[in-house]
Amino acid sequence: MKSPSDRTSSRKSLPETDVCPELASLGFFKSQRLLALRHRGLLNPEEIDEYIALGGYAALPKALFDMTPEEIVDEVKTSGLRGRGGAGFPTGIKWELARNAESKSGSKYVVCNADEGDPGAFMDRSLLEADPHAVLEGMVIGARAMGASEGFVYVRDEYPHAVRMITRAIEQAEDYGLLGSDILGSDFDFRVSVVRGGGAFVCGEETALMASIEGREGRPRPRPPYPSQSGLWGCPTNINNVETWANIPCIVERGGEWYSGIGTKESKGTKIFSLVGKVVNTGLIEVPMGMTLREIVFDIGGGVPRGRKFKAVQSGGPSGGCIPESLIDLPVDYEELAKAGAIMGSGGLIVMDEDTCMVDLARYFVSFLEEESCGKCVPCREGIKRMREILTDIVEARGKEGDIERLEELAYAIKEASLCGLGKTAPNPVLTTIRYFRDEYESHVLHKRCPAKVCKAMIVYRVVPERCTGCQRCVQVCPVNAISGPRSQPHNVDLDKCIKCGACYEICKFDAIAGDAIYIE
Amino acid sequence: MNGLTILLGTASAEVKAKLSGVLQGEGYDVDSAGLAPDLFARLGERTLDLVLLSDDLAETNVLDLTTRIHDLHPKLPIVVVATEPSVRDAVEAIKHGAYYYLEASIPDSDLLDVIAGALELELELIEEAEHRRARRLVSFEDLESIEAIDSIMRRHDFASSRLVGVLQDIQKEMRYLTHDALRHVAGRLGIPLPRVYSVATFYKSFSLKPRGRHTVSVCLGTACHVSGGVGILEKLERELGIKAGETTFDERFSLESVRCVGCCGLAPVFVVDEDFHGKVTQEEIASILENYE
Amino acid sequence: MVSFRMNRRTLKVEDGTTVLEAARDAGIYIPTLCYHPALESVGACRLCMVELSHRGRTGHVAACVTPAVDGSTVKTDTPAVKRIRKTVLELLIARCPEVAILRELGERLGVGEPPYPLENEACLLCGICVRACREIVGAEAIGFAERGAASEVLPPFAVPSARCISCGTCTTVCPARTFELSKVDAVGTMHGDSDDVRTRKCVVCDEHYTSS
Amino acid sequence: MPRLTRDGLDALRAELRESTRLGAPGRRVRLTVHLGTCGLASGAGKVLDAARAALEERAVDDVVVATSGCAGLCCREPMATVELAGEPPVKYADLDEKRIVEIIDEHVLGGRIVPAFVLGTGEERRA
Repeated sequence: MKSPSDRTSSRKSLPETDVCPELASLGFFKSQRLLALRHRGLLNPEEIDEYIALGGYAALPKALFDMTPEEIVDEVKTSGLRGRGGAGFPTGIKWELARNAESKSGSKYVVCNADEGDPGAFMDRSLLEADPHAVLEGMVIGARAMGASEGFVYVRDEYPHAVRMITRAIEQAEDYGLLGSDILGSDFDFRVSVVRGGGAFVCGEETALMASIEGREGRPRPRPPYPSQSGLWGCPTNINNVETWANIPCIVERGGEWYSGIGTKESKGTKIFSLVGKVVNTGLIEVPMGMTLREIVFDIGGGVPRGRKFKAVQSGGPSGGCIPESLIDLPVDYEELAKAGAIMGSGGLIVMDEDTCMVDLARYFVSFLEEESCGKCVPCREGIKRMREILTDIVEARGKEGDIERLEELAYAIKEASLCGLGKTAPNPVLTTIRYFRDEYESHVLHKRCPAKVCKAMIVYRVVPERCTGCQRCVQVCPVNAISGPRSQPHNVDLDKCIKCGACYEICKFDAIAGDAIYIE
Repeated sequence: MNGLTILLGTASAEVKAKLSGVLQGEGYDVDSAGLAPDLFARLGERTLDLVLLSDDLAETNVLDLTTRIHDLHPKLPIVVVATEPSVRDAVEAIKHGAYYYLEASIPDSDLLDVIAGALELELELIEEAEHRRARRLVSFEDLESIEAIDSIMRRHDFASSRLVGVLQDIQKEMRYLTHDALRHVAGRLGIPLPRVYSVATFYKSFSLKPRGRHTVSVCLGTACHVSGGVGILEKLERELGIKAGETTFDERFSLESVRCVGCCGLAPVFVVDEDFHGKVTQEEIASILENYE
Repeated sequence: MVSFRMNRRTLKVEDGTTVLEAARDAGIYIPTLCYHPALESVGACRLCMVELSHRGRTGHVAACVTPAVDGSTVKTDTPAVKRIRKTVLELLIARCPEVAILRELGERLGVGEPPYPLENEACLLCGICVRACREIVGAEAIGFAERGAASEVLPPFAVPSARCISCGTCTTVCPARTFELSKVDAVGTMHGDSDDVRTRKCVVCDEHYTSS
Repeated sequence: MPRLTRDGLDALRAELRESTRLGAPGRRVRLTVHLGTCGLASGAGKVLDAARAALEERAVDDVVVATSGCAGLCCREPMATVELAGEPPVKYADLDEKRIVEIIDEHVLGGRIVPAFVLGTGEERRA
């Protein structure tokens, strides 16, 4: 196996160059800089040998033999790396707190948070599946820096493939003596086990996650005490996200100085985003901090498919917000996203086109959070429920004047008074959609119209007689026989029977010959 | 037979016949002794679950006997049956280590209630009692599942902190969590049952209701939501004739919505067991389902 | 010792004293529901929110779980604090419109009819009973089931628990008076109407005292 | 495998680099099928099976069939990379069982790239 640089230098021109473009020149790949994803596509995650051959586990001996724990912490501080799980707390400072914390029992723990909860984000899954040893190597280095002897990877049970990969990686690393006692003959002991989540979004929150590892229901508790002082079983505990851990070997190997040369003033390094939704190129991208949304959506993502109009990007999942087209030149880093009312979150970027109803989207996120609230504190449990009721009324054409203000009032109390991060950020999707798309809310509330033609209560499906070829495909897919008409003649939708499932619209829209003969008004 | 043995200490043939009849009728195995030495011999030679002492044993004070048995086997419940009851004796018997003191004339049903209660306290720990009760309540076939559950817990070193993992593995093996399974786990891991119940109802991946052979999970993550995931879910509901969270009558499919399966690049997505189906349309759903028997 | 400002006064308290305890000692009113002096505080009801400023940062915290910090400033009655408490109390009243203590608090805080459809729950989900049963009684017979808005306080499987000793502690600590304990014959009825606990008679005094 | 020391790890790395180098005996071509969850959902498992079967059928013994995690571009899954010793890797997209066999016959065995299915050639940019 050659190193990446060898491969590039050995390139020779192929006769087909004009037909076969270079990967690195393609829009999707051109602006990406792979760091956490440095081994993407190159290694078999089931073979530790491939990771080692590619230069893996090179940072570990350096951290074990050539650096003191303080020097490791300093290196991470110098790098400017911030937590990739969402809040963006400086990783080096977090490590320093855990390193300096005293443990009554002598134990300290490190945890890899792979409870990737944000719908629309899947970089943690992908990293664990594709490069589990990078995450493990980062954890061993962190454990050495903080003086921890035990670690946990807390991963969603919905990710069976990722669970298999990380479990296997741990076994192989143990066989090689890269985990366990006396690692590489250094006297340093560290063990890692996998804990599978039980299906609760709130367990991404640190105190809830720890409760879950301890075998209890994942209800957050107030902080202080912070996990760095009193975490798992009352011992100092450091929790970092998968992507954060995967960055560590690079920082140790190439230096914090080098790392801090990438990115913006306050946000260093690269960030992985999952670019999904109404965008041509969907996938995982890794770009330097500070790249604008325009570059991400249009240059890398290739813009919105089928000639639809770009409307907004949702960033940060249920805790994040919607960034409208007017802010498309926003450089993406922690600070700029926060200013726009969104958050970096774990890096989900969901592109919306004109067919997305922002009120429906807000209701979607609020219903999601209502189901995922642990129910412990009143503003989150009762407040989000009330928000969902109001938003449901609005999308089902029962909105009334004052609803928008009521949502804002609830949002204020939920944001200020909730116990944990879930509640404190829960109103963000509602607040940002009100902030940037207030006219859409007003249209729903005052005129009972859904401009994006999504809210079922306000739309009807009709056939355009001029475009209908009478192919009968919609007649066949209609589950309630609401569409009728003889072959080769324009069909008709019986509005009394129609349940607005959209099956006819779906099938007609993708039919190259007929075009959009079913439309929504 | 319920697998539990009671040692009956009485010199009276009448009492012996009456109590043995009642106990055996309830499924207990009854052994008896008429003299103190015999009683202690029995105590030494077999595993007992409870001692029922009548105060008619010759030459022996029932209170002293209680103390001696209690000292030897502090966890063995002792119930004293008094032919001549008195409040003072009752108090003394309890002080000497008896679990209960009752009148010989007590109705059979009350006697059985007391014994059932005593057996739960056999190991003093209520958790253990719950574990025992789970063992007692299950039928023969279920004893096999108890073994299976035990072997799952063994894989987790019987560590109470591994509760979530234990329940996940039980659910994977048995498709859902029975009340008995939860009781058994609580007893074995030494976790109060209410905590086990809280955990089992808090996490959405657990089901306390029977589930189908295949689980159909429709992703309703954001990318799937904006790409028609709800339409896919509704189509599946119509196709299977059940709502999300329900199981088909033939127990072939359970349908559920999940918050995000992390396969957003292929939205809309649904998952059958561990098979991901991406970029699906309502039209192809029926043919996908056909692959699962 | 910790010295900090509360409203316009300077308070000196022992290390580890919470803002709420400090306020109570100083006679400054902060409303609470899920707080109980004999139990571990969990910060669930969020009625005790106050404004805390420390080292140039200002935010809202729950007084019952926040230790007083030296040199900080706490304000218990800013317009923002009142606004938060109003919404929180309205949410609670809408959930449990029949619970007297909420109406009393409403009168004190000037909160009237909530602007939401009324439900008719008896339980505030403050968790005091659950904590009392665990921390004081040690029986741990009841716990939270489900989560979010579906949360409930229940014995396992919503059937009488062998762990319940029918002591009635939960009924006396409940701020909403959700629980009742009546002893009729061999049945002690607790916990609304959902959980009948059979009790056993004491052979000496003939009183029902514990679950069977 | 014995537990490694620092020197042992360095030696192992050097040994592995040599033994897994393309061009070494039995390692003329590396065919990597990218198997993330997205890839699997799009049928990458079937593509891998088809590739293995085709190579077996043709009794080829100098091709290393490998797998990797996600290749990043979910919408173009399943993807595979063909790397001939001494040449830049070629990434193919939108594959199915039939296309991978065609790629094996043309590119892996014949050395001729199949432009119709090519996503791009060469490496991704790494930081």
